[in-house]
Amino acid sequence: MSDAPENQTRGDSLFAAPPMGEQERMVEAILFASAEPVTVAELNDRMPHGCDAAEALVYLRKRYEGRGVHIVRVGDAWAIRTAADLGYLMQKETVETRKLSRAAIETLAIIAYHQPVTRAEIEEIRGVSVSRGTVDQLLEMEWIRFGRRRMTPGRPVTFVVTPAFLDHFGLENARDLPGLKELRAAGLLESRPMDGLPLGGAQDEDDDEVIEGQSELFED
Amino acid sequence: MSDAPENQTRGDSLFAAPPMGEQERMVEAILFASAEPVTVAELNDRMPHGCDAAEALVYLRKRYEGRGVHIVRVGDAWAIRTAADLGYLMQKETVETRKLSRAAIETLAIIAYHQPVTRAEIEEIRGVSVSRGTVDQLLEMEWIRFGRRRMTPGRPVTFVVTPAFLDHFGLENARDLPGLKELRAAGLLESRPMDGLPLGGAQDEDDDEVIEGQSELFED
Amino acid sequence: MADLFEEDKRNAVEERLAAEALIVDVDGFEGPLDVLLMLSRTQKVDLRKISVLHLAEQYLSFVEKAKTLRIELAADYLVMAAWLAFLKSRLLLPPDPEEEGPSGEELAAHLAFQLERLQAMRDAAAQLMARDQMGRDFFARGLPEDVTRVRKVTWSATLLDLMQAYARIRTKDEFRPFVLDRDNVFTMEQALERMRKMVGFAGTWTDLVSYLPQGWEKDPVRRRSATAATFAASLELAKEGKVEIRQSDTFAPIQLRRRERGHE
Repeated sequence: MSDAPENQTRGDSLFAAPPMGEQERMVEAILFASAEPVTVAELNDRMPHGCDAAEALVYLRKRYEGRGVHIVRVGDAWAIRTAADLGYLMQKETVETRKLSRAAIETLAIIAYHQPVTRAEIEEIRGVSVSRGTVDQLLEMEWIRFGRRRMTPGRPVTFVVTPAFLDHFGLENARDLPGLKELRAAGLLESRPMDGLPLGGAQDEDDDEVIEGQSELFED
Repeated sequence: MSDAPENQTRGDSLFAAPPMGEQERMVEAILFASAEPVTVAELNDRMPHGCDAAEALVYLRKRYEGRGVHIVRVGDAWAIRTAADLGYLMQKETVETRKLSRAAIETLAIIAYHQPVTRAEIEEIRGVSVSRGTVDQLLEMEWIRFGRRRMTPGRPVTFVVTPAFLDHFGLENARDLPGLKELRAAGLLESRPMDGLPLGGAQDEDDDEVIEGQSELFED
Repeated sequence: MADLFEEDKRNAVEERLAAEALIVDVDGFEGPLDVLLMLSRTQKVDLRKISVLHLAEQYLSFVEKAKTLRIELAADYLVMAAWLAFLKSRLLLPPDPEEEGPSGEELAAHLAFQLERLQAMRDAAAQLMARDQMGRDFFARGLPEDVTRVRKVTWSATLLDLMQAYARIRTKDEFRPFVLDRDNVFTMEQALERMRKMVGFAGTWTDLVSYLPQGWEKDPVRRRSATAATFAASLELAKEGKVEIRQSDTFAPIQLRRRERGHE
């Protein structure tokens, strides 16, 4: 250690400094309890006269090498921090399963049955406008993605379903989706009459949806 | 290390648990990161599958013996706290605790030593009625909480001390209260009701509780 | 000997100070039991060996002194005084075998127990407060790292949900006849009106198609609608006896002509 002369000069002072092991304990306790990083000057200030916080820090730092926490330098101050490789322990993952909203599932169904389909077409079919959040959510879930642009005025983007979508619903292909006839045969079209009122509307969370005229999209 | 057979059994599980040294680091990181005590269950929950936090704690505790910070037990949870002999270095961190009245301190001690204890019992011991403010203050500090109702006429509530109380006074356990054994041996933790004594505030309280034998909370 | 004397003297001083203190400072006491405990300390014996009789006398004189100093004592101090006077008489008089309830000795023993227990709790409280305390002697982590809660939401939807959603939309479509696009519909009323004007000129068999309105022949949707309306209108006219209709074969062109009244 090259600090021997240093110690000697300090040895001249009236009170002998505590042993280095003690000083290390002190630095450890102060760094632990402090709400913010502590500078060497402050450490020396708080420790008994004659202590050498900088040297104690060297030992303490070595002691924590490879441990779950490290002594790290933050600017010109020091702090105890979690070892970077254990950062994942500081996260608590809670998995929540939520039911997809009606607007989202309808939009998804339209994309699946009519892909590639533009937003305007989805809105025409649903009879209500599609909120940005709904499309974003489906994109984020990676159940839909952008398809080719439609070669019509405005070159609107289209949406198509993804392999992740097919995977989730156990489909090999979007064409495997049951057709209207099968839906009817399965009793899925036996819904009650609508009195001309849109079914969705009220429960949809995108409440600003505008009801629009129905088009002839199903004449394919 | 005597944990070899333990590790072997654990090796049978589908996923091999990380080596004990790693587990120790994990526990270290989690305890360092938390100001509150962390239960073994929560540790195991946050650590990878197959870890044994309880065992890792044994090693970690030993590692920090004599250091500036210690691994301490608080009820069924664990925490890192600075060594008490270094408290003088922490003037900056010292929190001014609200000065507790003599009544509050006595009431707290009675609850700690006699728990679960009803208000009438506290009053019988102190010979005066317990003011609402005193109980409220202790509840607010989270040093006491309501325990189970006593299965006696009127079903009075009882009070017990909390883990925060244990943490504050550096107690592993309510059984570690100073002098508890001696007090019990001397019969001073018993309730010995006797009619005709003009003591206790029970009569001026709404709950004219029947004082009965102390339950054996500390016998577990 | 000298020590004993010294101690007695000191005790006397302490006792006097204590007595003064309690009289001057009666509000500082937490009830009669607190006073009794304080007084019992002047007996300088183990609380287990305390003379309850003597204690009762001490207490009664305390109350007397308080009265002479016109210190208002709370009711429970007076209740205690009355009870201790009763206890004193019990302890002094031989036990009455007729008397029910606990004996004087039992009551005295219980009072002594209560004093001892209160003292024990005070000692325990003092020991507790003398312990190292968090935030004063030892400290928790000053810079805790929050556990970030990563909330992972998985959205659930089944194939059935998907199909039902689609079915719902399609059903909605089927039940919306009232908002049909009128531009592409040629109603029977329109056809009838048009044909009434035209049949007067149809002396010979003419194809029904030639009665379709202008601009409705090309677009299949419009054509279908116009054809159906015109056909329905011609049936209506036939019913009225205005026209005759014929079709030579299945799917052959439908022809019509004006019905001459005189032919009948």
